[in-house]
Amino acid sequence: MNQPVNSADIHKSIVQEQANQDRKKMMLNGVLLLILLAAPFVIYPVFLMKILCFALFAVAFNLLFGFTGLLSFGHAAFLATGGYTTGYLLSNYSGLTTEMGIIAGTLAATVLGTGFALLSIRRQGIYFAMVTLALAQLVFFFFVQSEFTGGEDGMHGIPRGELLGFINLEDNLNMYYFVLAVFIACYLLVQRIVSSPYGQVLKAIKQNEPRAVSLGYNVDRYKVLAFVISAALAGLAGSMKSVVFQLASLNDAHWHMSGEVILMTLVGGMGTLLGPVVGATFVVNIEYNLSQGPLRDWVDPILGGIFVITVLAFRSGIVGEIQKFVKKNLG
Amino acid sequence: MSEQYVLETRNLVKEFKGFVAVDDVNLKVQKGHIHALIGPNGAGKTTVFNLLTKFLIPTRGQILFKDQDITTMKSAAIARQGIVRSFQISAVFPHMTALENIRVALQTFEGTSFSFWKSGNSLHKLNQRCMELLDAVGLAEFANTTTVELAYGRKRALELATTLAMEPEILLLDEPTQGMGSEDVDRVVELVRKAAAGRTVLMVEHNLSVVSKLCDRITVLAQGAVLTEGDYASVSADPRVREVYMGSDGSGERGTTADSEQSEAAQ
Amino acid sequence: MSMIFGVPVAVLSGQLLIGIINGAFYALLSLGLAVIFGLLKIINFAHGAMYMLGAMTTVLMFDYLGVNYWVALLLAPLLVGAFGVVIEYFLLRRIAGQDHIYSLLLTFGVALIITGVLVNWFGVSGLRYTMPDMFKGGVNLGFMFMPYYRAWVIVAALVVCFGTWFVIEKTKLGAYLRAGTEDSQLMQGFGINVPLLISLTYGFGVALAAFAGVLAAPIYSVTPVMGSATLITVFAVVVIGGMGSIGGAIITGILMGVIEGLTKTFYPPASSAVIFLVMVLVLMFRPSGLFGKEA
Amino acid sequence: MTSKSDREYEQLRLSGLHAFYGESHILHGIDMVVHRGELVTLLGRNGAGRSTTLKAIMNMVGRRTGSIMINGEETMSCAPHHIARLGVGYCPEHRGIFSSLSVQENLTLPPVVRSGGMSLEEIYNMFPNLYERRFSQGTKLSGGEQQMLAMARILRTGANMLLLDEITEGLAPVIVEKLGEVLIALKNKGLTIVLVEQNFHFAAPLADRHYVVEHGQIVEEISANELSSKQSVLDRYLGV
Amino acid sequence: AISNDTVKIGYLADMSGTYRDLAGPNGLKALEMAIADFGGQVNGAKIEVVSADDRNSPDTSSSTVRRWVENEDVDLVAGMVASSVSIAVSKILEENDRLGIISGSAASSITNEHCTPNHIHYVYDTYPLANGTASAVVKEGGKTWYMLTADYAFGHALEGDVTRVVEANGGEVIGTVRHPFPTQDFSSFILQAQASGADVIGLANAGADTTNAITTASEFGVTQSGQTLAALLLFLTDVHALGAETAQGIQLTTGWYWDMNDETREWSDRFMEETGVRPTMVHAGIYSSTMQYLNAVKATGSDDAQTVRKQMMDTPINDMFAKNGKIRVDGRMVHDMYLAEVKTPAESTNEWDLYKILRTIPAEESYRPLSESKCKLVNN
Ligand SMILES: Nc1ncnc2c1ncn2[C@@H]1O[C@H](COP(=O)(O)OP(=O)(O)OP(=O)(O)O)[C@@H](O)[C@H]1O
Ligand SMILES: Nc1ncnc2c1ncn2[C@@H]1O[C@H](COP(=O)(O)OP(=O)(O)OP(=O)(O)O)[C@@H](O)[C@H]1O
Ligand SMILES: [Mg+2]
Ligand SMILES: [Mg+2]
Repeated sequence: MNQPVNSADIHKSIVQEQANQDRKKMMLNGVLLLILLAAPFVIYPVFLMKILCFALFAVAFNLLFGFTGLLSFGHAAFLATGGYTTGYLLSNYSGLTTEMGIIAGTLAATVLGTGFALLSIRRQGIYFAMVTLALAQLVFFFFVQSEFTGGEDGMHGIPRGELLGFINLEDNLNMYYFVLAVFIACYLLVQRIVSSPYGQVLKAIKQNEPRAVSLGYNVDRYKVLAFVISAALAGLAGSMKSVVFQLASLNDAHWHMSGEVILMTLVGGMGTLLGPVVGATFVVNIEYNLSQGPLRDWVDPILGGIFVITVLAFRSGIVGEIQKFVKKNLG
Repeated sequence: MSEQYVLETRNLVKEFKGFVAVDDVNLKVQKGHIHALIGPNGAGKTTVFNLLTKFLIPTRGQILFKDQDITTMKSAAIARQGIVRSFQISAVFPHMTALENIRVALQTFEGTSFSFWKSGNSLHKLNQRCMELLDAVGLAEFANTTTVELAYGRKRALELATTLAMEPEILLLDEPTQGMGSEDVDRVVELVRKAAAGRTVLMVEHNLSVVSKLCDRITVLAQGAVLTEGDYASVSADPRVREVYMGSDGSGERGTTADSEQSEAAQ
Repeated sequence: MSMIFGVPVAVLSGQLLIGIINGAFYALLSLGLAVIFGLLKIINFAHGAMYMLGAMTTVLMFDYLGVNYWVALLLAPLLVGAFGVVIEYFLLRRIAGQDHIYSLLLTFGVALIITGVLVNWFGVSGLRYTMPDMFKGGVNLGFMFMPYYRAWVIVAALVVCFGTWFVIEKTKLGAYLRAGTEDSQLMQGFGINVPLLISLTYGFGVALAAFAGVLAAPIYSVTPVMGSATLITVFAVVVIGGMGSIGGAIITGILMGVIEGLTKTFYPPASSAVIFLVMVLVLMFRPSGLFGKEA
Repeated sequence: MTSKSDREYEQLRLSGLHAFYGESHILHGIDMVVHRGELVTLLGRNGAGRSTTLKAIMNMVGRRTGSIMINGEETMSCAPHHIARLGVGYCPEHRGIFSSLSVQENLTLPPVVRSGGMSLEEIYNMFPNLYERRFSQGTKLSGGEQQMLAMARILRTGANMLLLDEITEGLAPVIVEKLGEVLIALKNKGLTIVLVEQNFHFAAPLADRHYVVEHGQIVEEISANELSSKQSVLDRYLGV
Repeated sequence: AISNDTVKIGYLADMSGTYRDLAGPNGLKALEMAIADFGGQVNGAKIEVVSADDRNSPDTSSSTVRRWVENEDVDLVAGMVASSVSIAVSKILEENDRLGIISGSAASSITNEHCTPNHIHYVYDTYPLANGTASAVVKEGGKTWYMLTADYAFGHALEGDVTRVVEANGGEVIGTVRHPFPTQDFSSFILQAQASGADVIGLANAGADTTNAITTASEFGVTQSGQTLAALLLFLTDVHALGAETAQGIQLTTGWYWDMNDETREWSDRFMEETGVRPTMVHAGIYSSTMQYLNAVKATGSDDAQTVRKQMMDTPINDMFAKNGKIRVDGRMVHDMYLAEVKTPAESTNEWDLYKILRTIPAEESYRPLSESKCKLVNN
């Protein structure tokens, strides 16, 4: 029964397999890049930028949810913090260049994320989700009552300004390529994180936490790092969004936004790299197109229906289901 | 003088809401020994393990590792010190391949576990060692199999290999042969023997044939307290041990060839 | 008049009493959530919608069928409970055994659908419901005017809460329920019709929400969106009590009502934040809530 | 001892039983018969499909084809709770102790399906550990105590056919010995028992017949009196 | 000239959320009624309508409006409720030089610090609501006030306006409690208001908060104990939901009421036929403003934003909605407001017969005077 197994062969096949996958990933990335580069000539750039911002938000969320197994129900807090901080700085300090404002917004979200992480990371499962929700609610109440956010009026007329002091972002195309560059950098970063040695540990923690502890991993620290990276990227998404739309509003801080990013991730396929991107594209499109069509008054019930159908029938999401199909029929 | 004892407990007590599960246990595990902890069900063996690895906090008492007090250290820190346990109930990473399971353990020594910017390919250099370990437990052919798909017994073997990958100074094994067929039991016995070379093993085991084959020293727990201690011969001769643990025929051994012949003869 | 921190004692007593009344209300709502989570491991984000349905049904039954308050008190929970059974049977059952969060997302979706449809049918300004005559007015307690209806709310809520607690913690049926949710397959293997038990439990949990809805109809603005704001707060209450702890939900409900009431007196702007603040603090020191069992 | 007519009464008959977990095909046509009052074991290596056979009888696997007759009644389309009502008691591989119930609640949980089960007192006499810890939370018991509880639990229900999966796992030899006595007593009371066992030493003296399972099929049937003559066959299958 | 030979109107409002009943689908009906009444075309150019749900989200609305003005050549955006949406949309309109008429929003900042040369704020804002109600109530003897304020910018603004007016008229605000937004149970706050002994309890909040506060006040017998409720922002739909029994006696300011004269009744009957409900001031305002817009397009023969806006400003508004209404340079349409009191059940003949108009507050007393304006279009 036990045929001799040549371990060198297995090693080689693993390396081979990895290289194959990397190549496939590269090709896929290349195709996507081409599409995204050409897109603004076909589709309205501001709308594309909206998709990219939400895609980045969902990618950030998925790093925590899909790859670490932590369901944060408070990610809206980071989106909003990024947006408000950047908006406030760019509106009030004309000396700042746009990227400085964005970096500051990202940093603010990172700091907040660190706070959230330290308070919540020891909680398990649903308690974790609820603590993050509670913290995000506190942040929301803070934003509602603060004068600088403009309360429910929102913050308006945020200047797009100039990138590095000389690229005019008032121009939609310039702005688009800037957003695209940021998005791609973040996407690649997450791709790298997931397959890195650190990513392996996250995977292990997600699958069996007590075992990871017994192997000597201080799991809390790994989770905190994942949380902080995720919060930073979510904040970056919020900062970019406030610059793109030149406004920041309470909607970004509301718990429904935290729910929406879950929907995006789930619809696209949680735990897959491309899933959140596809999911964000899908949800943003649905919401945008439905809100103008004949089904205008029925957007919420339709979104609800998508939730229900996804959970019942496509639990692995669009990308997940495609991967399964490919594996079954071609692999 | 306690140089030769790597692991020592002093007056260790664990109470659960008034119920004393571990009662004033003084355990001394000698360096290089394979030390067995046996005793009837509910004697407190698993609880002692849980105390040693900080999955539970002692009510009273001290735990020393190489003369250093580790009573207040955290689980992960203890594992990094070299005290590694394997679980009574199978513990693996279900959606990773067998090889990846072991690689995660080996990664602990790489110091790159927080390097989120590094390529995953940097882990390939560990594959060789993974294969050796898998081979040792007879799982080489399953290297690329996702762990959920492995049968229960193989999962346990994998778990053991993972534990060994940690190169522990002390290995804590909680019923390593539980749920295994005789074929696997023999393999695990060999494996533990191999693994024990150069390190210390503390194990809980109900399969006395395994204990008799492997162990240098045996501590018998009953109702949370140490009943007796000694080598296999002296312990198994103790009438108290026979009464509370081994039962009338005193063998308590499981389906090895020798035993089944014996039992046939009995018929 | 004597004062405590600048607040007259009479006012304070009034606020305490109001806090207890609201607490009883929270207790009733969080009890339903706790029953559903504790027994079925379903995180019921449709709970707010079910509460709303209870209130809406009461109003609509009155408007169209002339059904009075007392009948509604019985009928609305029954109807909504039956609707819950339908949801369990056709939707939730299909994700049994999956991670909790799927139930959260599914019920969130269901809530969006129910709310959205009703908004389109009935608008959002609210439906009118007049207080039953026998509850009109109130009694002057000296330190406050106590409407009769509030007194009734506290009695009704407490009776229902205690009854539920008793059945679940102290009876055989309760034991079946608790066990069935841990390993329903095995329970079935023992000869118990677990799927039926689960449907009925979910139905019962949402019926509790609907009961709260009926109690709310005369005193709060009845609109299709009335549940969504309440939902998050009630969730916080359940989490503080310890998800799934039946007694915990009841006690914490009352406690939070009082804490919220005191905040409304001493520092009103924080009164909706205070529950979340308490939740963060509690979970920092007791990871499974005040009365939750350690995982 | 059981009478002649009972011996011929088919308590359980599996024919061409296939079972699947999602995509994976685990049982490939199991055929076996158990008569009333018999104690039959299923032997085999890890992963052979013995536990799956028991689960398939209880309708607890994904998808099944073939036929399962209990007491002469076809049960392929029965829900699990129906099967239990036919007098089948199932003790699962991983114990299934309920953490939300106390030990005593766990014990009294399964409804009595027939008269003639053991009383609580008899059970506590047999397993004094359980008596001592009867008010603790079920899963706070030690591994072995949980195993006892799982076994004891179905003895109360009065089931007349027991499906037992690895009941000696993790038990101290004294207890194993006691369990052996229990099984013999049960057999003497006329119960039918299907035993999945790793511990051949335990099973051999108890069983009337042994089925050897490999790759989801019955590959050998050995009756107690053939045991010595077929020892080598058995050793080969079990990989000893 | 009229671009593309089409006058295209985009109707943007909350169609499915908390502000749905304010403008919503019925507002679209009102807009369509105006177009039909106008004859369906202007100077031979056809009139088209597109509509969208604003999802109460400024960024969704921004995307929609950008597409409308940049790709679909929409000339006028109408409707708009949530102030965040209105402000965001007005910025886009300014950038693209199109026109917007905001009918649903309450924020007075829309024609103050957020004014643009591209939008008009038509129906009402918080300034006259506070002004009208507060001064009237004080004059009638309600000297001491206790404010129940929604704790966000809108509530704070309303509270500030009221305090100023009350004090100017010789009254006094003796206490304030700021409640979180949203709040379901007001009993605590009502109790505090009762304990304060003030003559008047002012409700500086909106929507469900206001209706919940009123319900609770009635339950706790606030009016029986001699206190008056003054709601600063209350719509007909809210009062309808409360019912005369609960809401009786409340004083409020409104920009319009359906049962004021034959003209308003005639239009309201038609509206009710279409929708099944009586119109609010917002619905009437949408109708009126659309008429005003189309008339201006007709008169100038152009759909250019500045041309039309100028024409609209130059023509006083005289229709069933307003008498002698005037659009000021800051975009504020100023017109007479009315102090109303909710009828008692005995006085009310049907479910929509809810208000008694107590008095008319002249336009010039109502709105924030230009001299106090922070609008960039006003030279102060
Ligand atoms: N839930 C499941 N999903 C998928 N495959 C499963 C599942 N449970 C068991 N299997 C697979 O079915 C096969 C038979 O398993 P089974 O548990 O019946 O084996 P067994 O003979 O009882 O062995 P063991 O000694 O491991 O208990 C194994 O290959 C196992 O991996
Ligand atoms: N968390 C707990 N709370 C309460 N009692 C506990 C807890 N854990 C263990 N016990 C009790 O402590 C005693 C010792 O349990 P332990 O698991 O250490 O036994 P063991 O020696 O490992 O037995 P086995 O051989 O059956 O695994 C048992 O009686 C058990 O019921
Ligand atoms: Mg143990
Ligand atoms: Mg098995």
